[in-house]
Amino acid sequence: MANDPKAYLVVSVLLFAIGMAGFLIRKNLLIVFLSVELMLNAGALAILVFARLYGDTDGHVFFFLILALAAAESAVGLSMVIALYRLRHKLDTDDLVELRG
Amino acid sequence: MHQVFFWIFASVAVGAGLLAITRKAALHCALSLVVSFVALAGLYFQLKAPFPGILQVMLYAGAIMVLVIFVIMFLNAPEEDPSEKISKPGVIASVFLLIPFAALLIGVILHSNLPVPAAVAPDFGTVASIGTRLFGTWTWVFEVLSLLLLAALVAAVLLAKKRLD
Amino acid sequence: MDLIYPYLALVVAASVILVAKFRTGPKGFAEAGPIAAVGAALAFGLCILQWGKAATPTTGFHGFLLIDRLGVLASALACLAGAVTAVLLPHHLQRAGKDRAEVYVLLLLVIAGMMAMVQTDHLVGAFVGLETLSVGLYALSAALRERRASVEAGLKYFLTGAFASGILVFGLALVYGAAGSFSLPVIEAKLVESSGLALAGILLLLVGFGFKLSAVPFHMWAPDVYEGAPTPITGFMSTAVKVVAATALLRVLDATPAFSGQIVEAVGWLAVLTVTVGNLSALAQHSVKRMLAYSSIGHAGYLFLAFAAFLATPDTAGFSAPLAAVMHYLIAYTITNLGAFAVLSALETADGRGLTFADLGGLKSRSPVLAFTLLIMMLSLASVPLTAGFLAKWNVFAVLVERARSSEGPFFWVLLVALILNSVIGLAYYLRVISAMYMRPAPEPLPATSPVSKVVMAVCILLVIAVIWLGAGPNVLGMGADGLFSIARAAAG
Amino acid sequence: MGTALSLIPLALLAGAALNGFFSLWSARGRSVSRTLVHVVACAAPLFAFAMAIQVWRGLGEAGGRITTQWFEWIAVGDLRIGLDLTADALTCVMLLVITGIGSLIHIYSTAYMHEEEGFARYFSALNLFTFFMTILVLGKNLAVLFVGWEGVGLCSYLLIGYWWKDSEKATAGMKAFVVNRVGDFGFLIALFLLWRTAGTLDFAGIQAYATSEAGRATLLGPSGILGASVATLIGLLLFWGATGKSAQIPLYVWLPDAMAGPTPVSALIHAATMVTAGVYMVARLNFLYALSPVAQGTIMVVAGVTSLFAGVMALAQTDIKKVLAYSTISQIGYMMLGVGTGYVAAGMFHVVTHAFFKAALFLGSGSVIHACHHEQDMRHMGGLRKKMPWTCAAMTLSAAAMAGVPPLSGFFSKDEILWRAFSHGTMAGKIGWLCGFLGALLTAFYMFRLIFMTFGGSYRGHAHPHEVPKPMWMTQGALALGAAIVGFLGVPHILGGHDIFGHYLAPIIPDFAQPHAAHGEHAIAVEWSLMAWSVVMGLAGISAAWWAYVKKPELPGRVTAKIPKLHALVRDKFRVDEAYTATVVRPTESLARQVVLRGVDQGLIEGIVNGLGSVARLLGRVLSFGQTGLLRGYVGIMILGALLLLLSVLG
Repeated sequence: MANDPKAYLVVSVLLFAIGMAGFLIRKNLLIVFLSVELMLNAGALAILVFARLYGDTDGHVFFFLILALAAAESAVGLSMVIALYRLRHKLDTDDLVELRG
Repeated sequence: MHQVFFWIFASVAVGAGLLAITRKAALHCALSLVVSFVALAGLYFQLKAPFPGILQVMLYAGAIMVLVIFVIMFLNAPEEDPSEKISKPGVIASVFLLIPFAALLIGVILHSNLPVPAAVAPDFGTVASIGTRLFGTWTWVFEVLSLLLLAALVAAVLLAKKRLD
Repeated sequence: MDLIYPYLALVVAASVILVAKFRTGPKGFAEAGPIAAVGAALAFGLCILQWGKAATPTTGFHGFLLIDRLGVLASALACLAGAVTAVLLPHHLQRAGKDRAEVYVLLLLVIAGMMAMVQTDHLVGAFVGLETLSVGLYALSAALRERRASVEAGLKYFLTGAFASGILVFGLALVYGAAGSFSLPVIEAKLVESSGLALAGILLLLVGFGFKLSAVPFHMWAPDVYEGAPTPITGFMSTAVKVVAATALLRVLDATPAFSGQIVEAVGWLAVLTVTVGNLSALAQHSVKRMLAYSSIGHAGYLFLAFAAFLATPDTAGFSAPLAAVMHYLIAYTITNLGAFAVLSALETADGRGLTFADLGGLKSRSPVLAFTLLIMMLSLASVPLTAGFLAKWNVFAVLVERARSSEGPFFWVLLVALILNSVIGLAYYLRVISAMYMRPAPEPLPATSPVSKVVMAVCILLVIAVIWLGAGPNVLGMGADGLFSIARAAAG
Repeated sequence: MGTALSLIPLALLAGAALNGFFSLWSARGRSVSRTLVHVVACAAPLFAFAMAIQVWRGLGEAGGRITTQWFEWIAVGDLRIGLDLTADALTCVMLLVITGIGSLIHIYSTAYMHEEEGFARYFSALNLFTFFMTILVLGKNLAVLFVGWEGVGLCSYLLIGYWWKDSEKATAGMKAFVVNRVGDFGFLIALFLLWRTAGTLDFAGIQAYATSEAGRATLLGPSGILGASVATLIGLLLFWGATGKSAQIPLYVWLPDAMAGPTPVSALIHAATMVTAGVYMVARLNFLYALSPVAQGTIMVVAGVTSLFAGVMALAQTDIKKVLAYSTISQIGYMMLGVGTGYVAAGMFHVVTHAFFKAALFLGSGSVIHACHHEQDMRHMGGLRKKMPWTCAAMTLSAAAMAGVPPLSGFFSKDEILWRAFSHGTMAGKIGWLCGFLGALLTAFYMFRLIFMTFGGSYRGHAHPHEVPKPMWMTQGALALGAAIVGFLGVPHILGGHDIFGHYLAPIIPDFAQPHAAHGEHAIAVEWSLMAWSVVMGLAGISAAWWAYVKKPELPGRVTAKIPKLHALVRDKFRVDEAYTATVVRPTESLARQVVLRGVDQGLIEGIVNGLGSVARLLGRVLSFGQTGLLRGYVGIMILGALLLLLSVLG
């Protein structure tokens, strides 16, 4: 690894923060959903960096698990989005305010 | 050379990531994210993790994101949707919360004593090594993971099937 | 192989339902509920059978599966909660006009995920278990997908939960970076001195688990989701999830003693915030279900108070009193809250409108058994003496007093005062339920409830007996007021 | 003997359970025989009374203490608390009062509640209450006492709210419960302090600790709070709890409202037994109070002021039960004053005599209310002497006993208290005595005001009063007879008596000594003159009442007209409720109370609901800050929390 591993980690933190920002600035459910993927990938990148540092394959296995998790979450999340769309024909998080107080 | 590729991949990943949450149309966002993920795959290759890199391109950018894009194209109404707008208070909150947050984490990382990168075995990051590990020592986690995927499958059926009852 | 019998019971039951559902097709499959209940009850029994052997922890699957008493106890509670939920669900779904066998499959898988989460000392093992239960619960919250509230609850839970998962993954990454392994024993051996990277990682893990435990300020989702989800599922979420999340968090905290001193105050303040916000908000609610949602946040706060004591207690050989207090509290709280939600779910009307306090009016004559059950459960939640809840809170109190006296500074006295004041506040809103049932006239017109099945009644009565016996009963067959403590103590050993 | 001890509470519990079952039965629409319910309800306390007598008689040969262990109840670390019962002389006194007078009140209730619906539920709660009361006095340790303490509170709450259709009554129950919780708060802290200090909650253990050298040193040592010693701190916190249960200043406010319950309930709970729980507790822990003159002094002053203050408020009430309610507060003040002096036999004696005459008065007032068709205002009574001769006789006798007319019981018990307070040798003792002494005048006045307004003159109401059924007048007669003669148990030495009661309790009082020994012969002279003075005050009060309400009935009206403001102030109970609203209720209690109230009904406690409603709404707003349903807000708060967490720990 020619670069300082810390540089990779900084990239990972930046992606993580961008993912979080997506939650704060967007109302579209699907884009919020994309932000989750961004956050997960940030974590995955950090793990791969550390796996490289320690020469440890466990990190790679965990990456595989994150991938599977992302797939599972997208399946559930998208079907919920569809269920909502059937009811409301809207994909706006600001519309999810029936429960509050 | 390595250095140059790192900067290219890193800036593309971050830049496309930023676009992914700021573009107006959901479809554009998703496509930006795919770009970001491909750039990330490049970083993974640099980290001597070829198999995760391939998975990233094939499964993440390829399969999962395609699913998302499908849904976006199915559901998104063609006309301008107010939900596409960016929330101003959200931007302000992001600036005030996330810049310190990121700075804090970056500070922690920069001040940490990371180990010197270990010399790695030649099969590090290959399908064989990961597969052996996953189906060798990590069988239990793999079993639980299969429950997770089954649960996701059943959940998708429960939620999205049109005529269930 | 015998280590995974409880899992087998759950998975086999789930498979049976799935296959049978395929065969019956759109006609529906009415036996799904009973099968799921039997499966969960069987898993509960198998966990109990493991108790004796688990005195000496055994591992399987290359060390990924760990059978110790802490994990067995938490698993048993999760199975118990699941079995009760499976009994309550058919009534609830039928009233909504739905017959959804998939719900039971998910429930069983969620329980299996919960067990996997606590029966391991590997962070990734716990994480995958956590995600299994999360994914299942997102869908269960939205199970009544024709109801806007249910779908909204599911989506809110999903989005905030995915956010918390992201934080958890990043925290795992940082801890991995500091220790070079995901295995808790290795982490404990490696992280002998504090490092910023590991500390940040542990804090992010705390946020992730705090989310599942609905600790303030990571609790915002909880009232909405609890209100919108089908009531039996809410009962399940507010009990089983807390049990396993608390147990897993305890394992993490236990493996990082080098950081205890640094995070104890933060955890303590989280606890104070959680009890106060939970209890005060509960005061202001109109809906009983939402009130119970806030009450469960308050109870998470009591758990966090015990966590603070746990962190401040020097690591010694033998059992840890705060850990025992947490487990004791979880047992009592699980049984009590399940009882409360059982009554709530039995009383709900077909339109899914939330129950208000007025709807409870005159319940004592409309349904004496349900009223009495709710009375006992409210007393136990308010930790009135002679109930299980009293002993549990007494235990938390005792460990805090112990800490307050042996530590420098007033910090634990502050926690103690928070505990006492909030217990007094708590009484006010639990009493409100009792007064509605026993003092107020029935609402006009009477809400249209459907008749409650005998099985649900029997479950209510059993839970009442359990609450009283665990709070005041003699130690028979290892259970009872004293037995409960020895169980918690053994689990903490 | 241990069996008899266990049977006392168990019999009552069985009665409660049986009647509870009947109640459920009848709620299902099935008919339940009234006679059966009555037999069960009365048999339980009567049987308990028989067992109590047996325990009392067996006490001597058992060495003054009978103990029985049920099972280990709490085992938390080094703290092991058994559900154990014990009886000594003090317990026996309480037991006999609770079960004896309790039995009579149960019998009275069978007639009084004759027309009511849900009588099985009523008797179930009444039995349960008696059960908890016996647990309270039988507890071998403070934890068991606390179980009884909470239990009686709960039953009181159920019984006050017995007529739950009447929202005001339901609220009164709630008020009693909430005010008591405020007291319990202090009690619980004291409990934990005591446990941490002495390492045990057993009375015997605490006593052994308090008398050991090391324990004494710790208890007398500084507690670190406002310079008080540990014993003072614990003592004051316990007394805080006692003010709640025993209706002393400042937590007395619930008792007058609690009179909303059925009258026999008032007689049993709010006169004879539960309200004396605080007195019993202080007496039980007298060895602890002996170590803290500050706590003792506080008790004497608070108790003395309470007795005077409540007496003044009783003066201006027109509701017959309210008069009795305030008089109860005042009399408990005397009891507290008695136990506060350290010579607990004085206070306990008043507990006994008061149980008789106050129960008789309450039952009598119940009979009057019953006869006048639920009229409680004395201005619409009068002339009942001829219509209800038995009730009149019983009430007059009891009132005389309470007013301290010799040789009725109240004379001996009150006199003993005042004398002990006077000769306590402290400023607090003197203040307590002065208040109590002035209170004696008031007692006599307001009691006979009640008697004259109710039974004297001619009838001013519209009902057709008649004598009450036999079980009712006979029980109140029995109690009045008791009120007349029970005083002879405590005839002091200077009157040629032997103070049987005092000697009976001697084993539980560490320094049982007559002040004569300390003060010499002139103390006897003091005792004589105090006694005479009290008698004069009592008679003066009675005469004043006679003069004002019989001789010149127009006088009170003239006085009222002359000093309207003062009278209004007194009638409005010194506006204490209002003051509470402004000071205590709002900041502390309001949260709890308001929601309780809102849950029960709107607009129940006069004038405060609106104010408190907005407080709770405001609070709800503040706390649901951000609970807007908006996902972005939720995530934002999570991020903020995570950021603060990281900053606080890493920073």
